[in-house]
Amino acid sequence: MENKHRALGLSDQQVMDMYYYMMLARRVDERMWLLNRSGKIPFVISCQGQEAAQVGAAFAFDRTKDFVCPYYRDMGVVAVFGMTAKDLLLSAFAKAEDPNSGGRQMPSHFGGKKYRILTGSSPVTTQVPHAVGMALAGRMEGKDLVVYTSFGEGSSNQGDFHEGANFAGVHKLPVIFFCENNKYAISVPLSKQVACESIADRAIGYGFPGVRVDGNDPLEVYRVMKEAVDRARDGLGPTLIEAETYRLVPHSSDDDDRSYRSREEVEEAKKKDPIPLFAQYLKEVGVLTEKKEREMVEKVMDEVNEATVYAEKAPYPSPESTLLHVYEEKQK
Amino acid sequence: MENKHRALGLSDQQVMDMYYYMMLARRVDERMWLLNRSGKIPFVISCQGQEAAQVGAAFAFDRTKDFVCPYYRDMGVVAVFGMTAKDLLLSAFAKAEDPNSGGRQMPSHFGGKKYRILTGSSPVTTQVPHAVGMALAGRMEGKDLVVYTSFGEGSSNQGDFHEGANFAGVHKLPVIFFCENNKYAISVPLSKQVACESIADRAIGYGFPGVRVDGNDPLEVYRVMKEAVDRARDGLGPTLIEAETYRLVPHSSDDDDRSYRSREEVEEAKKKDPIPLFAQYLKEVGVLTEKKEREMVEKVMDEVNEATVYAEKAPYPSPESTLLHVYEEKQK
Amino acid sequence: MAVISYIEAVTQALREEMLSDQKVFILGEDVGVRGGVFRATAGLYEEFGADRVIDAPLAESAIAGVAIGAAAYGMRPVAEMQFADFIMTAVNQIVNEAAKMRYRSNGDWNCPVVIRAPYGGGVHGALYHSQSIEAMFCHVPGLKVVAPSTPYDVKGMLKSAIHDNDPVLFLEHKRCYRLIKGEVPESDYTVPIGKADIKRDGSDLTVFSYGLMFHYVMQAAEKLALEGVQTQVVDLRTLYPLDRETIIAAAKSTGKVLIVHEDNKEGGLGSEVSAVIAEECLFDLDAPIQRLCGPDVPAMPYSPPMEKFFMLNPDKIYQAMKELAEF
Amino acid sequence: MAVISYIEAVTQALREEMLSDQKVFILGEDVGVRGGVFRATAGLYEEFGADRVIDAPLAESAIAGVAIGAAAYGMRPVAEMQFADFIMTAVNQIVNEAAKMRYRSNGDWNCPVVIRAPYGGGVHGALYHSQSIEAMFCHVPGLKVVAPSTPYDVKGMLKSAIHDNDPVLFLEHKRCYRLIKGEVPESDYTVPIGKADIKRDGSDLTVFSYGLMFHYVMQAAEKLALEGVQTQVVDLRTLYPLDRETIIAAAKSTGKVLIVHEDNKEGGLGSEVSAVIAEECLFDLDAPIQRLCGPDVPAMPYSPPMEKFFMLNPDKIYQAMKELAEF
Ligand SMILES: Cc1ncc(C[n+]2csc(CCOP(=O)(O)OP(=O)(O)O)c2C)c(N)n1
Ligand SMILES: Cc1ncc(C[n+]2csc(CCOP(=O)(O)OP(=O)(O)O)c2C)c(N)n1
Ligand SMILES: [Mg+2]
Ligand SMILES: [Mg+2]
Repeated sequence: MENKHRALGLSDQQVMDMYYYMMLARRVDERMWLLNRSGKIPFVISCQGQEAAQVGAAFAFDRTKDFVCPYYRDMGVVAVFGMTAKDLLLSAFAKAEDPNSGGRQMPSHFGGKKYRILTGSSPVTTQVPHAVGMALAGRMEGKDLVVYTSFGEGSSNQGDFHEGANFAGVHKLPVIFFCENNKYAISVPLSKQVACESIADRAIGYGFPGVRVDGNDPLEVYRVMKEAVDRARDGLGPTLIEAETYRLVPHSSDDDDRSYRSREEVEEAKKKDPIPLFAQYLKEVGVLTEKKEREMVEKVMDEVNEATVYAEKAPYPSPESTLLHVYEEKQK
Repeated sequence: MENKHRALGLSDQQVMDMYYYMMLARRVDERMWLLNRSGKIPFVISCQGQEAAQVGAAFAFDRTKDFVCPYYRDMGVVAVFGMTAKDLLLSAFAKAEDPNSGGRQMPSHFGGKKYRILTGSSPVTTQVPHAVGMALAGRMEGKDLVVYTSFGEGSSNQGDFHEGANFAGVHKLPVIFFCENNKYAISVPLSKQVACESIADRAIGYGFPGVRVDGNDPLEVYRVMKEAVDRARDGLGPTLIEAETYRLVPHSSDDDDRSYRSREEVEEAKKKDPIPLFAQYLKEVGVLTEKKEREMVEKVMDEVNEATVYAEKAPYPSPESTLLHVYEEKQK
Repeated sequence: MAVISYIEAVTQALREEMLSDQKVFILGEDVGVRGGVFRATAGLYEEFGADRVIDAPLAESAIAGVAIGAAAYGMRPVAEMQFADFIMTAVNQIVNEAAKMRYRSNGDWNCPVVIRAPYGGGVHGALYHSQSIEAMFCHVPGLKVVAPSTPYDVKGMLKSAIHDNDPVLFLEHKRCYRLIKGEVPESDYTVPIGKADIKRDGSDLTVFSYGLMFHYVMQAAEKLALEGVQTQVVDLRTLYPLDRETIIAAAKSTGKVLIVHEDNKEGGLGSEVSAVIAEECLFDLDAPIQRLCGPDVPAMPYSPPMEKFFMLNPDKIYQAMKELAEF
Repeated sequence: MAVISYIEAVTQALREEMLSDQKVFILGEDVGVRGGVFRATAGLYEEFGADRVIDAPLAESAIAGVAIGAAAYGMRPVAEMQFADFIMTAVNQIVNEAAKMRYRSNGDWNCPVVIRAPYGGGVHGALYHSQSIEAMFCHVPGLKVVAPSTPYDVKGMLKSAIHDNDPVLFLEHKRCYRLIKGEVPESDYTVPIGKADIKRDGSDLTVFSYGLMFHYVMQAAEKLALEGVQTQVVDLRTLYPLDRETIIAAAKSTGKVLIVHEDNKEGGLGSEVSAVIAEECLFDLDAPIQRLCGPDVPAMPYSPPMEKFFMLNPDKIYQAMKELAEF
């Protein structure tokens, strides 16, 4: 087995970290489904199946100076940028301490200045022009920061994707457009969303490179993303990267995916579940052992359990706090 | 000199008609500037320089069954579809009889059911999804109609262009997207609008062909457009065609183009003015003679003069008619 | 008469209109195979096929714009916005195109499109799946805005909207979908657009409302009746253009007016209702015109105590009605 | 004090703020080399360069969205919509993003963006270059909407808007650009957002207005004064959130209220002004609350007799004021 990660300049510790974040995202996500199904939280929307793409991508950024404008599935990305199991579960339970929104937004509407994550909303791809604006601002200020933004393949049909990408292309801004193509937009399959061969093909219309990559391989994603980030930091402008993935669970806790895709198809996709695949790679190159794996699973489960207990017990925001933060609260 | 038009299946009469429509559009346009500069009409927006692209394109359609959703410069297109000098001048003078809008809209906001021209507005590219909707409707009704829609290169950056083109691509609808690339969007040059090599490159992102053509050659435009229309009528879906043109006059009567482009550049472009170029071709292949040309100029000028006199004298809409046509007027 | 739910009324109206007119078709996100995320179009894809129940790409401006083009051609498209909150990306098509086509063409073209949008909160939908968006569109001449509150009105008004030769924004309160049930005749019927409906008679005060809040108002009115106070309840139903005649007559008849809506107060629909009354029957009033509305915050939060704080309920409404009655 | 035009006030405010704060920059269509189609940014490209006066690609949602991203980062972008009519394609970015960023992040992020938009008619602009778009945004908590009418207020409020830590929609009446001139101090000053301004005192009736109509109201008030009727004229200036205190006090002081705006009546800004008064000081009124507004048609036509019919003018306003005074 060839050691891919060293060739990419990633240390053993770094790939173990990658594996940790992938697992953390998966376990938090699974926990949220459990809590939902037992009636404890009203809503979940998942990252399951897309963790490799997300974590591989996030690792190519500099967490001390870059910004991310993620979409709702990006639990892997925000975990890498610092969001903890506790943060995520506080958000799932809509508690006051939730750093994303103080319980105001649905879970997975990520945001947190301290983590360099821009606050996001639900209408898809609105974050794309925001990312472009942050990149523009960074360049104006002479910073060498790069901005990450992501969206689904269905969402790449929105006007805001087009307008934002074009602006970035014209101004050669340091922003990476990351399309997580999981083949479905809720029930609508790729073939009814787009007629192009690949979402990456859209980049040519904006005058920058488009790259397609296997989203089940975090190292491949890291590789193409790193190249793009380096290019961006060198002033060479944006890149559109399309990661081919699959959403392993229904669209959200309100969805029933049996109405639009066969169980066989889902089972087939599970065979390419990136988490066991990456574990297998790590074992093959001798970085991961059974023991280390057990320890890591335990550590992650401890974090998730603690976070669940903490978040469940944590206080709600006060009803009257509904009235706060409409405008800047002026000292009176 | 090679006879290009016969090879394309165009008769001598047809190319003479093309020349007529090009000249008609130019002369009406020039008249409107004169009227504007003498204070008789408040506004003009021009087709000058783009007549070859427009007339060549329009000739590829079937005026008895196709629809057009033009943009404001398309005087050549609407002329081919039946709009007369009188119609156009009635609109310029904002008179009641104006078939476009009864004087309600600025000139060049074309529309007329009898001419199969959908009513248009000012916000750019809103007509693109409309054209797609008409094509969808036509197919639902089992008609073999094709829909033409056009826009400037700057406008191809609007979300509605992207969303409309994508919808048409997915549903393989019979609609042709015609981009009249005249190098400027008001003052903003192409290089500040897009970073792609060619607007036609955007088609790949929608899964249909994109073609670039010399917009100063009506026969070339006709050729690629005819091919696209035939494909569309055969059920093979949309095409994006980019015609390279140049706007020979300011953006509109409110613009002063000296602030953003040199006189040398404009003079250079005038050397490729498609109207004399086409006249030269027609003479070289022996279709046009000096005499015929004089006759045609006279005929066109008579039409324009008559139309001007008629339109200037024609009555305005009544003030109270402002209140009509908000909703269907119900028989009471 | 059969008792059906609010959302069944939507589905039935769509199905019957599709059966009776080939020109009626549906487009939107997930409306086909999935039958809509709320299941409003359940079964229609199976019955009418992919050509008449179109799963559109994820792009609201195109959904509206394509529907507008098809409507101008002569079809009767019914476009769905998956959540009303996402209609914002289609505002230009709706306001500048659909609503102005007839006017700008001097009556040459028209645009018989229906745009359905589930709005409103109380469903843990948070800031972006709970919005009341009506006020934005209740100022757009050329467009009609309706928001029925009962299955009977939903079915009858959706049919009227589809028959209408002008664009209609059809707002469905998503909390009502399965909560509200009601009788609907077996036979074909329509309910006219443009007419408010006095759904409860009373001589002590008049309450204007619509959507989910209408039902809360009715509950509060029943409670108040036990105390001998009789409330007249007007279901506005059509929000734009408003039925001025019914509003003025109702306000005059009791002299005490309360307007209740879930949406924020400032600039909400209640302001126009109030202004009509203040202009036309000020001297018939025995009390200031009251509005009871959502607070002026961007939208309702997700966290249960905050959502509850935001939302009106029968108790809060009862209090306001009682105070007004005692004024 | 220097006398400058309304549009010079815009340019001066932009220039001074760009000089004093490196974080202020401009983006929009044709704002650079061309200095704006109205020339509001004339000279700024030459003075501050292409990096701070950005000719953006033709896409309003991106112009708004990019500005929002830059503002969240900490810059102070001033985005221009070439005509207010075209803001419709950016509604989602303005309403769902800029206005909700602070709220949805629980105060973690904020969005100090200014969006300038020339609105209003009387310039042969027809349906799509004449619109009054304020009502659509005067119902959006988190956003501030201002529409000054004098050069003094334009300059002072545009500076306040740029200093504001929340998003501000800054509406400039395009007919005022060169028509209206006024005194402006040489020294630096600001005019607060949120305060209406009583620009004329009078005890017989109160007229609320803004923008071009404010000037027409002033003319009508002068004429009426010759007949001995004294009109109090309130320039609303900030349209959202409204200055309720000033509105209520002014309405009480005369007991007769007329609201005048160019925009359509139903659902226009006047309805909220009226509703506030009907709620807070009904018993202080001596006459019904009147609104004098544009007709409820999609937008003003191009043809001169129709544009004239649509637009209010000092005469029409004088008539309405006189009738109210005599009530
Ligand atoms: C503007 C807008 N329209 C509709 C929705 C509802 N919606 C949420 S997610 C989604 C599908 C998104 O699909 P895709 O972009 O492929 O991302 P995925 O969920 O598959 O990761 C839809 C339609 C939305 N959030 N925003
Ligand atoms: C949505 C929208 N934004 C802005 C404008 C103002 N505007 C009118 S034409 C124009 C430039 C269009 O350039 P292009 O698309 O290249 O077409 P051209 O005029 O060059 O033919 C602009 C900015 C508009 N009409 N619509
Ligand atoms: Mg997807
Ligand atoms: Mg151009």
